[in-house]
Amino acid sequence: MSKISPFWVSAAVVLAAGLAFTEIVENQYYFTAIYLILQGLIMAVAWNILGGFTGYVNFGSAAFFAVGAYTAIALDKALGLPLPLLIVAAAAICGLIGLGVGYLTLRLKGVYFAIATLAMAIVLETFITNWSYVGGARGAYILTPDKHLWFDSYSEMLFMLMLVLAVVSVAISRKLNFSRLGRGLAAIRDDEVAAECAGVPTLRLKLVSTTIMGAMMGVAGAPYPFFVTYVDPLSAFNLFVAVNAIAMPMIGGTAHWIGPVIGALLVGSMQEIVKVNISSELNILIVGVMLVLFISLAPQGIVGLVQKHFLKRKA
Amino acid sequence: AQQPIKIGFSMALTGGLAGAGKGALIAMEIWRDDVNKKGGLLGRPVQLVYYDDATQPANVPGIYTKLLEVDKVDLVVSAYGTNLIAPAMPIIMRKKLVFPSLFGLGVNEEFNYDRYFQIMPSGPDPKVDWTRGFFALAMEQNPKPRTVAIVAADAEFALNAAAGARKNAQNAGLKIVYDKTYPPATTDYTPIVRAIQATNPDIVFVGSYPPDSVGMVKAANEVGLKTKLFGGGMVGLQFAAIQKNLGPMLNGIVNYDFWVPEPTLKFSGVEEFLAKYREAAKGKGVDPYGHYLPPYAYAYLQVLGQAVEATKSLDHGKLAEHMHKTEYDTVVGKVKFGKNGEWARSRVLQVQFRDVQPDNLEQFAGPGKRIVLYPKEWKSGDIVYPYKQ
Amino acid sequence: MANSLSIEGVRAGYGAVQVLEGISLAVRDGETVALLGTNGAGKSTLMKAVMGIVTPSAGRIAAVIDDVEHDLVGKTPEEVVDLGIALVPEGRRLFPKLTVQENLLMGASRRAARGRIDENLAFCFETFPVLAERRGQLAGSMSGGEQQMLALARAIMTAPKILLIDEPSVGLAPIFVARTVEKIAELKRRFGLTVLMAEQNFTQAIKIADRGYVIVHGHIEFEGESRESMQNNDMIRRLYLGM
Amino acid sequence: MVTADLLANAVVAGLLLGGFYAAVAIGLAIIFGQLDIVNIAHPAFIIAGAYTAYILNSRFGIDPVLIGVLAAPLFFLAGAGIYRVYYGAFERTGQESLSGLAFFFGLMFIIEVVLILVYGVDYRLVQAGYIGESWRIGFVDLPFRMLVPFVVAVALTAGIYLYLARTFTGRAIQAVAQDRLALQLMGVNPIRVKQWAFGLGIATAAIAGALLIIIGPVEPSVGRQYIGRAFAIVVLGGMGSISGMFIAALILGIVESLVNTFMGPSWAPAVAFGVLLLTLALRPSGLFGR
Amino acid sequence: MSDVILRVENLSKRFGGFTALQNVALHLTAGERLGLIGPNGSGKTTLINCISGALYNDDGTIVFEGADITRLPPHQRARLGIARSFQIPKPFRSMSVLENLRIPLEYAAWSRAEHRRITDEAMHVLETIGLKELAGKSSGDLTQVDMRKLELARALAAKPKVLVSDEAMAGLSGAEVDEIIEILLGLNRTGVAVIMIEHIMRAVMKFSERVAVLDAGQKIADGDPQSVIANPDVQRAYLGE
Ligand SMILES: Nc1ncnc2c1ncn2[C@@H]1O[C@H](COP(=O)(O)OP(=O)(O)OP(=O)(O)O)[C@@H](O)[C@H]1O
Ligand SMILES: Nc1ncnc2c1ncn2[C@@H]1O[C@H](COP(=O)(O)OP(=O)(O)OP(=O)(O)O)[C@@H](O)[C@H]1O
Ligand SMILES: [Mg+2]
Ligand SMILES: [Mg+2]
Repeated sequence: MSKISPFWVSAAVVLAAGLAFTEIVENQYYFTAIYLILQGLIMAVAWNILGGFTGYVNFGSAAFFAVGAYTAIALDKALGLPLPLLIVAAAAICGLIGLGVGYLTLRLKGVYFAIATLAMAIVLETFITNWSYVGGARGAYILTPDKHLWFDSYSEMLFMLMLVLAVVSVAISRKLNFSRLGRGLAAIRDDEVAAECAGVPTLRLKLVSTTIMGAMMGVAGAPYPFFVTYVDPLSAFNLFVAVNAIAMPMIGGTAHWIGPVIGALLVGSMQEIVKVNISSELNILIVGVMLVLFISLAPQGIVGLVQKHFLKRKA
Repeated sequence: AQQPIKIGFSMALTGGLAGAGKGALIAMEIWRDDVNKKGGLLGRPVQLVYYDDATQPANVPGIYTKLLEVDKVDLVVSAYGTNLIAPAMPIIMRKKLVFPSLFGLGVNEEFNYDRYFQIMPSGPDPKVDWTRGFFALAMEQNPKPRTVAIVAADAEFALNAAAGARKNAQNAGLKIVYDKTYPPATTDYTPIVRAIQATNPDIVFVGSYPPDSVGMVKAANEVGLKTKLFGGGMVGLQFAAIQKNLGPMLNGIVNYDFWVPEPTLKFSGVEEFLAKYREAAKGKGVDPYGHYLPPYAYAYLQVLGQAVEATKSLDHGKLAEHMHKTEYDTVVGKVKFGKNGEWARSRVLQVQFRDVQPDNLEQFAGPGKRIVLYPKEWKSGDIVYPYKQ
Repeated sequence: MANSLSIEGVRAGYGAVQVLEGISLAVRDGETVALLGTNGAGKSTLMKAVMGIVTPSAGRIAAVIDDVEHDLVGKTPEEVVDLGIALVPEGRRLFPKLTVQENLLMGASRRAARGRIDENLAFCFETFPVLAERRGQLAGSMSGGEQQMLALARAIMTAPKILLIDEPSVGLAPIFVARTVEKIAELKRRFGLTVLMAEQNFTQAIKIADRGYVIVHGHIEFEGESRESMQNNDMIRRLYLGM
Repeated sequence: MVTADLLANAVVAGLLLGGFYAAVAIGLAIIFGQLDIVNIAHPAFIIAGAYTAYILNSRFGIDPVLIGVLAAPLFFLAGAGIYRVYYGAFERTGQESLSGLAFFFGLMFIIEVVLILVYGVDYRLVQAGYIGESWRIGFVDLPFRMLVPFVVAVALTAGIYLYLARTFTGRAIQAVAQDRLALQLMGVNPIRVKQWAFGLGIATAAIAGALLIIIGPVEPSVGRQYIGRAFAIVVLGGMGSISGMFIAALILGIVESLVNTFMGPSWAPAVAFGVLLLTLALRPSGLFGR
Repeated sequence: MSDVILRVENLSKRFGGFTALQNVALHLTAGERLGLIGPNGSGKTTLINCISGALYNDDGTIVFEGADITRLPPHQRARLGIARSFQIPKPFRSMSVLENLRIPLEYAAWSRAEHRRITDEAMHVLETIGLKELAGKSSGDLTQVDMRKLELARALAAKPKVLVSDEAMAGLSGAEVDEIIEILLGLNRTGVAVIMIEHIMRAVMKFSERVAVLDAGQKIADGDPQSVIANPDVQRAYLGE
């Protein structure tokens, strides 16, 4: 019998702890706060699959997130599907958009690709702004259902759902990182021509990674309408979503799957703590200073810092 | 000492709506100090507990759960603006709290919550009532206008206002010759104004936010837009800094407003309030006169405070009941709520800029520059028509 | 006026790795000195140490430029270059996204070189006509050998007094190897250039070298005071002449 | 309803707008296009420039363009200082430019909030004699509010173009991101070159900010609206190329203006950025990329 | 000529207005050792870029083992058995020397590699090339010459049927050149055909069974080594006698 890896043990522990948390903790605030952290975590993990592993920077993360949210809104309105199905649908549609973005990598490298994703985000935003079925620029209201399975409240259910999604995302990212596929992605990041000539099917691998990234971001966005109950394009295509998706992996470290996880937990919880404890414009200032400090002190991310420390000790 | 009564809310102190949000906060702090000076509510001092939502809807659910679960506030009021009010609704509704709300346009049409009370005087059918006056004025003129152009920013309020305008225009039998929206991040408005001019409309209705309001007015002047009535739903023309900058370009524009220093609108307490506001606003980078939002931010707390005093309780059921049936006397005049929580009668003013001089801020402190044309009840002068021919 | 280079007991390396273990050598005024050694012996590292790219942990590096002596240890590469010492680095280090012409003009950034742009440019174009033909092509898209020529030409554009060349013949066709070597000799004649050259192509190097050193594992293993002594050395024969 | 005068006006308005976009993007064409530093905060610097213009204009009534020019040296110093920090944290340790992204995001927030703390969030405007006036040639209107920025932008672009193409420092700026060591071997200190270039890029923000506030009201976070446009213009122009950047800016301005006039302004961003995507699809390294 | 493994016909490649290759024809029989020489800029690297798929040719066809591969993407050519080294080294910089070899082993040679023993196979290749001591070193820190060796090692790890070595010996001393030639000869004995691009004539003469010469994008000679270097055109264009 093969040994169960520590990763899966910790994943199970996290999920069990999450469940216990919903049972024990009454204070709903924690569920909403952690929900946002987990949302950031999934976005960061997703961004890192393309940005960190494959070396293609996506500036349009917010668009995937928003399309995920709007897929959920549209299908909720049209068919009244249950949330899990909405999430699957959002994953499918954003995965498809990711696939499309993947084809951009055929010709566009480096910053050209990054700006293309930014352009794509603006084009998508304009479409949704003008799509009146989902409210257009006026925004859409989502009335959350009263049912919340066996949980005490709807936000507890959303929290648990997000926790499961986050664990799955991290598992996928980790699997990618250490597989043959992941090494192929790293080769692409280092030198695409050399990778091709070494037999790496670069296009297919890039398509796989953009699709996974897109789908994952869509998954992060799908429950969002039920979380805020009112979504308009301005808040869905949100600069902060895009900033966090990039900053969290950078701060955590991009080369290893744990990087975005650490970055998201650190930055996300700092943001939540600062938001409610320093109730003024100072909170954005602190977020700004934090970004600058973290990234200046550990330019390779926290993982990079730790690795360097270990290397020094070994030497 | 007595335990304070805590009133919790979220407010935009950074981000797009922060200009108004910070003004509102100043007004609310003035109310708190006023009340506490008089001995508080129910003999308890009042404390405001608030967080910056950074104009991000995603922050709002967390803020209200925190207010309720951790800070254990006794009362809540809303943030400023539709986008930031709506995300709080499910949480408030689940706890069945009274929810005085500050300038949300038609939020309750979706939620139908019977403890929601909107302080903005838009009226029972907010989206339509908003521009009723603008079109009523137009149709009184001679010769009667026949065509209208509607242009609005791609954002929540402007689009809703434009939708109302469309309805009013249709009811008035006007032909809509131009009906387009533009993204709020537009830099230059002259092409838009020119395209409007090309359709030769008698009336131009604009639904816009501060930066685009300025852009539109400037472009209309530069292009020499020829139309008979211009304005309607432009946010921003109520703010002193923008008024000062636009100066004479404003003359003739007819636009909505909620309060102006005209003799017909001298409600009790409003002068004192504005004096305190002017003092408090100094150096805070907010509107120096605060005619637009601050009186209402003061008033929605006044209503809440009066209800608490009258019912002698913090029981939300009792408060809601009282608020539904009572007419309140506030710095913005008499306030009576209708069934859906909106004002029972609309009091959206249509005011016309008149006689504005260049580069002069003080002129807007007093009467004579913004003449109230509508509703008749509050009228302070007659329309100058047409706007530009 | 005299230009020379002297290196005494230099130790240097990368981090924990020690590469040069006390090297001493001298290049006298107007000389061309060949530096020989197997792959990884430390030739490039020595040149980097002279240029200030790697900092020696011990030893002395000094250059006499126009009769004035300068201590090179502790100087930044740009300061060394500014004195009039140029390096043709291994791996060419061109500006791939600048054109051939722009690369050459970059070479003339040094103040002392600006006055001689036309003269030096003409010399480079005469030596490597392909550079003149392709002056508008991006350096990065040139063929390997063309890039090597450009790297050499760019160093000449800095109008140096002392020229260090790390393997000038790498990637060059025999016809160009011969021509390059000839032109280095001409540079020396025309400008009285002092040259230190790492070169694997022994037969070519020896044509213009006045003397040579062999480095093995970071030590000077052999010092040849003349061409003959070099040609007759056993180690060199084994290493370079395939005997 | 495409009439000749509407079309002519739309194209002219587009040109003027495009000129202003060039002023917004030119600093990035240096910092991002040539130094490879992803300075997301550039629009925030432009807002800082706009506030400088506002403050001096409202206090002393100085012309905003003049303020922009006078403030440029100060911005240059600020830029040089920021580059020092950036260098110390990232480049010295050999980090690729990407990690700087989070740094500049942070910087953007800091600039925004400091402006908010000091000057509040109210919309700010400037006063100048020519604002609101326009010049009519035939049936074409040239509002000075757009014409002045256009003229200044053209002058700025031309100046920087010549500087980069004709001087040794200019060429060094183009080369520095490609190979630092190689630049050292040319006898040039790459850090000083980068610091200089970064300062230069930020200095243009002082002028662009003055132009921005001539055109319309400014509040601390409006800079965000220009992030996409500015980067798109630089990339469309082919990264480092100044002339390419200028043409790309004009194209973007004209496309937006035409859509605003004839199609419905709501679609302007989709069309403008759609054009960008299409151009990249056909020419993967921009219009004038190397 | 029945066992021609690679055939290039009528191949042309232009860069903008510049013609880098014009109507080049070349063939390689299985197990052959071909030396490819020519002055700088004559198109040798461009030719093998076209053969390996790193560039697509404008005209002409490339046939490998009887199948037309002209439009095949590079990775498929690598899987069919064409491996090349890069003249200007392109190591995977974030990886160690050993990890660099895993890529071709896991991708190009996946069907031929023994999956469980990728590391052993990689070590074996490194040992052959003489990079064993550097296995754990970050590939970005190698000297130029070691990088060239790594290029060769990575090509070997793809377990090719045709190996193209683009100036792998540049910068090596005479003795080291001999070592590399031995390695290539050894490889050739196992049936791998080798195209060797090199400017070191001693190596070309020692290694090649046949030599082809390019000049200004055209093939000017093709035949046994002795007669090729005796060819006056070759002497004028390449050897400079
Ligand atoms: N950047 C570096 N980091 C770590 N080690 C290095 C670095 N550069 C070179 N080395 C090591 O230093 C030693 C000497 O390298 P150097 O480049 O000086 O050799 P060389 O004599 O020039 O050889 P070649 O003929 O290969 O050019 C080698 O063992 C090499 O591995
Ligand atoms: N992308 C490109 N754009 C323009 N010209 C190019 C490009 N790539 C190669 N060339 C030119 O094509 C010619 C052939 O180059 P190639 O690299 O094939 O030469 P080569 O025979 O390998 O030379 P070397 O022996 O110097 O490596 C050269 O003159 C080169 O400048
Ligand atoms: Mg070397
Ligand atoms: Mg070649």
